[in-house]
Amino acid sequence: MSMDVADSFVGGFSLDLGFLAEASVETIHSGLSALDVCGMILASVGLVFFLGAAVGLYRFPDFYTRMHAAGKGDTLSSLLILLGFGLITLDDFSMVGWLLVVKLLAIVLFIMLTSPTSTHALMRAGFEDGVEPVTKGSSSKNTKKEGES
Amino acid sequence: MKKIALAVTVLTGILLLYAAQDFPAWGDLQSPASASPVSKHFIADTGVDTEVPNMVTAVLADYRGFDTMFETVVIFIAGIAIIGILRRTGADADAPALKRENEIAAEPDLIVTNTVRLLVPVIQLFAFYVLAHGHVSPGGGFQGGVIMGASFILVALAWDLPKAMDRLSVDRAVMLAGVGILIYAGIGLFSMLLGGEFLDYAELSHVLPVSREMARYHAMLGVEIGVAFTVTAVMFAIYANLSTRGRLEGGL
Amino acid sequence: MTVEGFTVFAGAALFVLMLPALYRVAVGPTSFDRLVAVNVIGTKTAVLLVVIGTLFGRLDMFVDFALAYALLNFVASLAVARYLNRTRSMPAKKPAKRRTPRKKKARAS
Amino acid sequence: MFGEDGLLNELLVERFNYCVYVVLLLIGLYAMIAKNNLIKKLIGMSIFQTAIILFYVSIGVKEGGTIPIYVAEHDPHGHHAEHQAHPEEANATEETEENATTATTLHEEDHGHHGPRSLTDEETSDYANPLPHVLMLTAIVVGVATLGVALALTQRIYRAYGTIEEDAVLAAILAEDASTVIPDVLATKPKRTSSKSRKAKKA
Repeated sequence: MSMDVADSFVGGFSLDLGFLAEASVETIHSGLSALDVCGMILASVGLVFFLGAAVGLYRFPDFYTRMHAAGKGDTLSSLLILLGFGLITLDDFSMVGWLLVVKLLAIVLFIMLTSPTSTHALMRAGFEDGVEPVTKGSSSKNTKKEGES
Repeated sequence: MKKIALAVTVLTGILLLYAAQDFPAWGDLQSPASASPVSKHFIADTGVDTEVPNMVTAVLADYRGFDTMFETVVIFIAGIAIIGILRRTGADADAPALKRENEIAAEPDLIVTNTVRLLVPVIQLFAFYVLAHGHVSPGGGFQGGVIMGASFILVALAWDLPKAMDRLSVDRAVMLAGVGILIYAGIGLFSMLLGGEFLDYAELSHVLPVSREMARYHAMLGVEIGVAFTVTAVMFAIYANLSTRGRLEGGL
Repeated sequence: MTVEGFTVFAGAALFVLMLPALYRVAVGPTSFDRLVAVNVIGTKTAVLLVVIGTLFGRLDMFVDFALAYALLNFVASLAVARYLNRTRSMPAKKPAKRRTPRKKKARAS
Repeated sequence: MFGEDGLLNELLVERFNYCVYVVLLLIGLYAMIAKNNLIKKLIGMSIFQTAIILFYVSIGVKEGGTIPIYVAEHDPHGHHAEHQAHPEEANATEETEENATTATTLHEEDHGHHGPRSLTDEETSDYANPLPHVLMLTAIVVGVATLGVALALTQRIYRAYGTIEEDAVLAAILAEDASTVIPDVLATKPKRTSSKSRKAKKA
């Protein structure tokens, strides 16, 4: 039965009972494996990309550029962080680790498909609604006008 | 008015904060809720009683099965009420006045439709996973039903409502919701026929080739399927009626 | 740096970096700006769930939350995008849209 | 002020969850009372519900506890799991002899029981309280149903009065009350007036 298979997966799980305090150093990770380091690097790069997306969202002058920052940076950073944590989880190569990585890959794939799509839909809605982009020489005056048009 | 409201709000806040001092602290192991024998029993004996690892599902569908059944009935009634409130009858039926000004017919967007076409089967598969795996991992009838309903709503969003209604029309949705409740109540009645009490799933072991505990395990799955039917159907019916103001045509 | 420490750091960083997006939700001149920011926050919440799951050591459970959350986030943002696409010049929306840039102007001056 | 027994320590450190819920609840309450727009009132209602949900779930939390799903070793179907877990534990028990002996005795006990056993008090406190979660699961669902009905009613009000501002709706009801000659209006617009007068009677 599939239930039994799933349970046996759970059985191989070495990170049981996440009691944050005492479980942290001794039992789970006595040292950093190569996979851990790879995962941490990936996740860090993802965080840097998200920093870019956040700053862009905060600083850019008009809707389209903000959307640009959000759509690209957000998607890529999500992918990198999820993959990084997938590698961190994989470090004991147990069956449940692989299952988790497959599930994480499903999320990665899902975000990779949906995030650009919703960004596109929003962009189109904004464009058809007449939100005007900033053009050369107009600085930010144009964006302020856009709401009133 | 606003000043009165502010005064009332602040007064309530002061009272609530004053009362909060007597509440148990964060994460207190000895708080009344955690120390009560009921919750201890749920945690300690769910595995023995039902063999379900997910205590929430076990409490929801078994220990508090009666509650959940009428919860499902509440959803069903809400769906019917919404349909009844928004349905256009008599003189209302052909009143055109309520189109929003300058409303445009949205073309289905190519990128969105293709993505949705790709995603909908996966989402429905995930809904089945959440429903069937609800004993072992977080999930269950309500969650699976909502995800399933979301897949239909996604179709209605990407194209328009009629395209989604080809797959699940509102009439059929109401029927499906009723079927879901019938499944739930039917399992309860069946265990009554077998000599137990209403919703006493353990009695099903007389007809199923499993132990009493596993009978409860499997009956919970059946009950969750009923809940998922109702939730799927009602979520879609609510969306269809609310998004088109009862006309059941056009897109969002 | 242990894995635990890095996980906590990543979660905190995600949370802090959501704040600029939250600022955009609060003051974004057009409703589309707000929606983009909400979308970003939703996606990052799914990621944050994975991080929390790693922290608690129950990632096998939290992955399901994250997937469901990402899915519902997609449905929500798509729904709002379609709604705004349908209702172009809805009369009730105009004053609201006009008000926000003015507020911004007042704050700038 | 933030001393061991200070009021602020009690409220903000040990009971911060209640502070969060009170603030959310007040936002919702204020929106429900003071806002004029029916949709905004509904948003307030939604926030209010969220506050209550947060309150209940935060009551169920236990210090150091995990989510209320059995971990592998307490899993009722864990017999398979245990067999798998054995070799790994054997590897892991190089550190201390004591650990190894306790682990083996524990496993022997489990094998003696053959199947699920009820947890001890110690193990019980490792899991969050499932009851608030269940109650809130149903509360969320009922909240969605209530919100749906409320939105439908709002749409209906908009259909009848052309506005969802509470003032305008009330004014329309009052004006109608003052000036209605019921049969006359009934003859011209039967549906509208009937629903209106019903509303008026309620008001």
